[in-house]
Amino acid sequence: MVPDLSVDLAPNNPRELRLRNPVIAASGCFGYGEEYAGIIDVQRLGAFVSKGITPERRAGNSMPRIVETPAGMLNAIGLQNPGIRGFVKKYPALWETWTVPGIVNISAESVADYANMAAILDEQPAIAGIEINVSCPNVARGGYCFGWDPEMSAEVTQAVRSVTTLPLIVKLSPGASDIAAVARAVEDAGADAISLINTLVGMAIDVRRRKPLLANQTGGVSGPAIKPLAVRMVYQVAAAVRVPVIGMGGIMGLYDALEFFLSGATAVQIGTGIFVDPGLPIRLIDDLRHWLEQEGFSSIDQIVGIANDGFHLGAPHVLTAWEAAGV
Amino acid sequence: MVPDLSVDLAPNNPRELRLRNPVIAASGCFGYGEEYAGIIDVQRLGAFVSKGITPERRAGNSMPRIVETPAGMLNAIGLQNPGIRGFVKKYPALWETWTVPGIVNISAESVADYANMAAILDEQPAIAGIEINVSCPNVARGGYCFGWDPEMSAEVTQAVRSVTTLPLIVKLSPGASDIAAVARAVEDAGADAISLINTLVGMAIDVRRRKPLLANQTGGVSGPAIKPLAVRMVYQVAAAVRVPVIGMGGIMGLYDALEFFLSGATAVQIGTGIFVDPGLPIRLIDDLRHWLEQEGFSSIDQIVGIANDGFHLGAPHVLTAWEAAGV
Amino acid sequence: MPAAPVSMFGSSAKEPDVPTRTAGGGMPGTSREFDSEVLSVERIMGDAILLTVSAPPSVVAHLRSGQFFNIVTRFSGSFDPLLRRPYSVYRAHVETSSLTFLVRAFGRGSAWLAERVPGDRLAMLGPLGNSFTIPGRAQRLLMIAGGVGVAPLVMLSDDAVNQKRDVVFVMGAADEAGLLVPSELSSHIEYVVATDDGSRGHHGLATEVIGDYVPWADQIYACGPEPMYRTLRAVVDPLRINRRPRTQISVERGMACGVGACLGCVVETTRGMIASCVKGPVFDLDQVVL
Amino acid sequence: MPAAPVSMFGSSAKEPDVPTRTAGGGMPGTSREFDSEVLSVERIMGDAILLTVSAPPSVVAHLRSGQFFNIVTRFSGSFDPLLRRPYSVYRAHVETSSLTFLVRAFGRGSAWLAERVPGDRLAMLGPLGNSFTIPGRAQRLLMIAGGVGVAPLVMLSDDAVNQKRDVVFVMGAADEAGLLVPSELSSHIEYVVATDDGSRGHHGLATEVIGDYVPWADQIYACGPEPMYRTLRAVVDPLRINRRPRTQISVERGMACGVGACLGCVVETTRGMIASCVKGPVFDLDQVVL
Ligand SMILES: Cc1cc2nc3c(=O)[nH]c(=O)nc-3n(C[C@H](O)[C@H](O)[C@H](O)COP(=O)(O)OP(=O)(O)OC[C@H]3O[C@@H](n4cnc5c(N)ncnc54)[C@H](O)[C@@H]3O)c2cc1C
Ligand SMILES: Cc1cc2nc3c(=O)[nH]c(=O)nc-3n(C[C@H](O)[C@H](O)[C@H](O)COP(=O)(O)OP(=O)(O)OC[C@H]3O[C@@H](n4cnc5c(N)ncnc54)[C@H](O)[C@@H]3O)c2cc1C
Ligand SMILES: Cc1cc2nc3c(=O)[nH]c(=O)nc-3n(C[C@H](O)[C@H](O)[C@H](O)COP(=O)(O)O)c2cc1C
Ligand SMILES: Cc1cc2nc3c(=O)[nH]c(=O)nc-3n(C[C@H](O)[C@H](O)[C@H](O)COP(=O)(O)O)c2cc1C
Ligand code: FES
Ligand code: FES
Repeated sequence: MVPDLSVDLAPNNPRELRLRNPVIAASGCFGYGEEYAGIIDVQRLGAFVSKGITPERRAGNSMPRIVETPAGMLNAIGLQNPGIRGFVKKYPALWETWTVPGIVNISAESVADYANMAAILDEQPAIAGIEINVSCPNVARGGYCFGWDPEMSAEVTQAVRSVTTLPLIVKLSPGASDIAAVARAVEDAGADAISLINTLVGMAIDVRRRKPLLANQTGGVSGPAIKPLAVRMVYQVAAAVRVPVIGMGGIMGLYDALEFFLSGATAVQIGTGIFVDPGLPIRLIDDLRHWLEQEGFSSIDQIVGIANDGFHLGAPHVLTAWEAAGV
Repeated sequence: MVPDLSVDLAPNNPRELRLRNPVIAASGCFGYGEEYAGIIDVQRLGAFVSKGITPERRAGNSMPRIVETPAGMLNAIGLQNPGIRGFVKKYPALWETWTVPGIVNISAESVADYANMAAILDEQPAIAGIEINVSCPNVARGGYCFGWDPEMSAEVTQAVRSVTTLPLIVKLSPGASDIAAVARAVEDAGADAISLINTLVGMAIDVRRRKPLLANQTGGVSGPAIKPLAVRMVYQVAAAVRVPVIGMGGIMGLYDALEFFLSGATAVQIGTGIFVDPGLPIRLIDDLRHWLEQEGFSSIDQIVGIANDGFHLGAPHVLTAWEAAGV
Repeated sequence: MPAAPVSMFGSSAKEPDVPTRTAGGGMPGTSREFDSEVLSVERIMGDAILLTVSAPPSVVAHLRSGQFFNIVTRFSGSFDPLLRRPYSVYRAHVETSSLTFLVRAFGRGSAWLAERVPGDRLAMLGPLGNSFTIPGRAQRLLMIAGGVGVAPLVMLSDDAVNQKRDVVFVMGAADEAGLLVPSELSSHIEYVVATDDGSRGHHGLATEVIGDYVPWADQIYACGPEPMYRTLRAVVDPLRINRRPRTQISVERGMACGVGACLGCVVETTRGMIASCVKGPVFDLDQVVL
Repeated sequence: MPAAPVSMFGSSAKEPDVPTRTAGGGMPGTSREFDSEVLSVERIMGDAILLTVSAPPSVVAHLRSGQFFNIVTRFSGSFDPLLRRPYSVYRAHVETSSLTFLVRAFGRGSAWLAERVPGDRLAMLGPLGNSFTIPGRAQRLLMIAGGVGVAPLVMLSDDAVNQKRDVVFVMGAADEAGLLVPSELSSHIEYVVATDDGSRGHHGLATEVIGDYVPWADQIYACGPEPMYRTLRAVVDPLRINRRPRTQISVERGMACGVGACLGCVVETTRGMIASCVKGPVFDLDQVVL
């Protein structure tokens, strides 16, 4: 029997977010779905997430915007995008002609702006769901990142929830010290699902020019380098909430994806991996089905979280040693 | 003229922490100084930091304790060490016969335990300084990590400061959302210097056994993978404090070390890099001198922080875009 | 010795139980991703190589000068260096269904490429980007190459000669060893060289010798480092009449995706921030903010 | 084309302006870190290779069976895979000042090693660890190898034959192809084999054929996967008299440093948690908690 790969990412929402398979192209790494059209069969994806949309159109940051780092990369694109109005003028109509679900990622600097964008999206056709990017500075709180604080994250979630019935994914920031607390807060505030992790704030110095390599000083680290951090946070969050968790961070192949599923992710997103290996997401769908069959599972649900038996909050050099005979 | 590599890591402390060069072997990666004796010329190092010492002796965690990750590694040694009493019985006497300064790294689960250890060390000969590892769970606060919170970090620092005049380095945890706030707090509490970053909490799943690979579930991520995060935090902290900053995280060669110096580090530590390339720290001393000479600098001080013109707090996908002609 | 059942290296391992392809390898046939075989590696221009690889006939047939390929420059068991590197096509060979790239061994990726031997496999993505164009009425073409920037101009000059245009090809390099040997260019081309150390040709920059050719030229093409374009503009602009001749340049930007999805490779133009991997790498110099 | 002055790949680059050595290369002469040259690569035991590399005479001369080297298994421009891999010495050749390792191509590091060709350079750290010992009064030696665990026992058996001891060498593998060919062992050795699929020798595990030899043996040596040691203990213990013969095993642990500094490779013993890279990899089976 061919294993069932379908998943529902919004089981509590009557509008549902049912995907044929749990492989999603991540925000900022797949444009608006058309960029990879000539290269892979986009319609076979479980879903894709748009580049982050903002209230107004943005030209993005100065160059350079990307730097390679060990087994990873730093980006500071600066959310170059046509703005919510530019977005709705073009993409909903295009997406309507497709079978693959399109999710819209939104970023803003105030709670009201998040809600305004969500209200606009609620009226559009062919939008499968909204992903709220809370890794943004809250101008009302002096630029402190929404996603580092449970209350501010919940506030955004609630505001968006109150203006739309669309499936709502909240995408957490790995900069939060206690990411499980943020996850619980946004679940309580009405998130249908939680996705993580966004990039981590990093920097690289140009030794020759003696200043930061990125024009924007800092950027977000993604790729294989961050995988162990992402797996830990997904494991930790999955142990803390009941809504579906969507895992990402450094997925480059089947075994990486399985680490996330076994940790408790219902679906996975792929970002940097697509840049490096565009065929990866489609191959992953086939490899997942093959692996489930080989291991005797009849559906992807059966492996979600089976490596997760609760998370022990702790720092790296914890004092939970197993005391043996001596040293 | 041969450039001057010497640095003082405790300019505010009469006991001083003067090093002949700014290259230090990091805690947990260099044993107690004797392990690498047959392999490199340990006495040429600027200093070395001992494995983390705890109030009681510890057998450490079950195996496996290490896992390789992309361009990095995860460790969960669990602080296997002879305890403070076992330590003082053996090492101060040994270190007294050496010219290289030895710094003792201490870990504990309560403020009182930190202070007790520091009081014992204060009386020992041949101890050049104490490095406080605040990446430990505070049992009095339900296991929440000392280092994630400015106040708890300051409390530990103050308690240690009050019992010893030894040069005091506080080693920050990268798990803090606002690491600059922690840095300012420990500076105010009497730290002579600040070192960072410790490892980040990560996890890897054994897909075959369907459980976490490390017996301890989580471990600390180190190595090149974390370098962009470490450089960012060093840059950020150096912009926030006046005491010397000691940078580390993924240093594998001259250019990596220069990224930290230019960001504002007065000295660097090398951990994982020593495992992979034991000759690295000694080679780095020579390469640093050579590079300074070639670039026309007469001392290492002249390059500290020259790439740092203030840190802009912000999340990776910040809304600080430079608005150009349009999109 | 055989691994203990609990082994440390599991998580970063390639999956051994499932059929896999080379990292970066794609579905053959369905896309611009393909695996190619290294056919030959030849030293050229001092520290560079000419790397010839197999490619599907359909790819080779439709290739245009200025287009490039994003190549994985690491062992398939490694994720570092992570990103593909873009390389312009130096020559396409329809007869042997192969492509030649000119790679200067400089950093991590190019050094890895320079170590390849015939028989090795490479993961390719391409052709990517737009291309140089030869306007129908442009008979006299001036091409200016800086270092390995010569690569796409070699293919362009081949095309131009085939189309019976007149080509003056100016190349600048650090020293004589860094110059392209004349035998690599069609004998119908006038080849002018400049070296920083004066070891051959003009002692100085390539842009210092083009003054005489600008009024002659109907169209200019350039490929080299960014400062060369600024100098070029300063030299050419005062010599232009009615903004003629125009100059097509190929810009170099760090890239992640190569297909317009990441917006990491943009060029600031008079029309805004444009992805150089899709709407470039070839731009009209007048439209680029340098 | 030449890099723009602001290039994206600066931070992860190797420093080009300063004299460097291969990643992992050390100060020659002052340490156990050295660069060696690959002298030959030969297929053996199905998917394994015999990798012979140059080594300083002083290293080769004092080497003992059971010792190992930590080898960098990546291109010098890459940091992934990061950690060195430990490999036991299969044979040391004093005449040619070289060492042979037996490497099974399995994961990322070993696959990279298996791709090496003569002339390539490898960064070595070693010799590391303790070694097997042959007690003076032990005349009859039983050796039990599981798969590539055969490596250190080959060197040990050479030594034993040189010291005129009697050796029974039992090897188990998945199938006939995975067995060591008898010509690799001294002709003075009695060689007994077992295969999981019965394609040669005993149909089953190596530990199933040793019953007859245990009472004969003065000392037992084993190297193989951890489950083999548990079985071995179960088989040998009931046959022992006064806790004789004793068994020396070589354990496999993931390693980071190889010198006792990280405590990542410990073995739980009756005396506590012991670093297997310094106080091992050879332990008395009685002292190990399995
Ligand atoms: C559209 C396009 C076409 C290209 N075509 C070619 C081509 O045909 N041939 C070719 O060789 N390259 C070409 N490049 C450049 C190529 O993609 C790589 O950037 C180059 O090979 C260096 O990569 P690396 O991995 O070796 O160096 P990295 O390890 O990425 O860089 C190491 C360091 O070297 C510096 N650096 C890199 N390259 C140079 C250089 N050439 N001169 C001076 N400093 C440098 C960087 O600033 C960095 O600090 C092209 C780039 C683009 C965008
Ligand atoms: C003291 C010591 C001596 C050693 N001597 C030798 C030796 O002489 N020859 C030798 O080939 N190896 C030897 N090893 C093992 C060697 O160090 C590596 O672990 C091995 O080559 C696999 O590394 P890798 O990078 O190829 O695999 P990795 O990429 O690190 O591992 C990939 C996956 O394969 C699994 N795996 C790794 N190796 C095996 C295996 N052999 N069988 C089944 N699964 C495996 C791991 O669990 C992991 O999931 C020794 C180890 C130690 C500690
Ligand atoms: C170039 C780039 C742009 C990104 N843009 C966005 C964005 O606009 N909104 C967002 O929520 N995440 C964005 N991300 C984060 C990714 O969606 C993803 O969370 C992160 O890269 C980790 O996954 P990965 O390691 O698979 O790339 C971006 C990442 C990259 C690399
Ligand atoms: C195996 C291992 C053990 C460590 N033990 C300690 C420790 O006991 N105390 C401490 O403060 N840091 C410890 N660290 C953290 C390092 O000192 C260092 O902060 C970190 O590894 C980042 O530097 P690196 O990337 O150069 O390794 C340990 C790191 C490793 C890899
Ligand atoms: S490289 Fe991604 S948009 Fe050009
Ligand atoms: S490998 Fe580090 S102590 Fe053994």
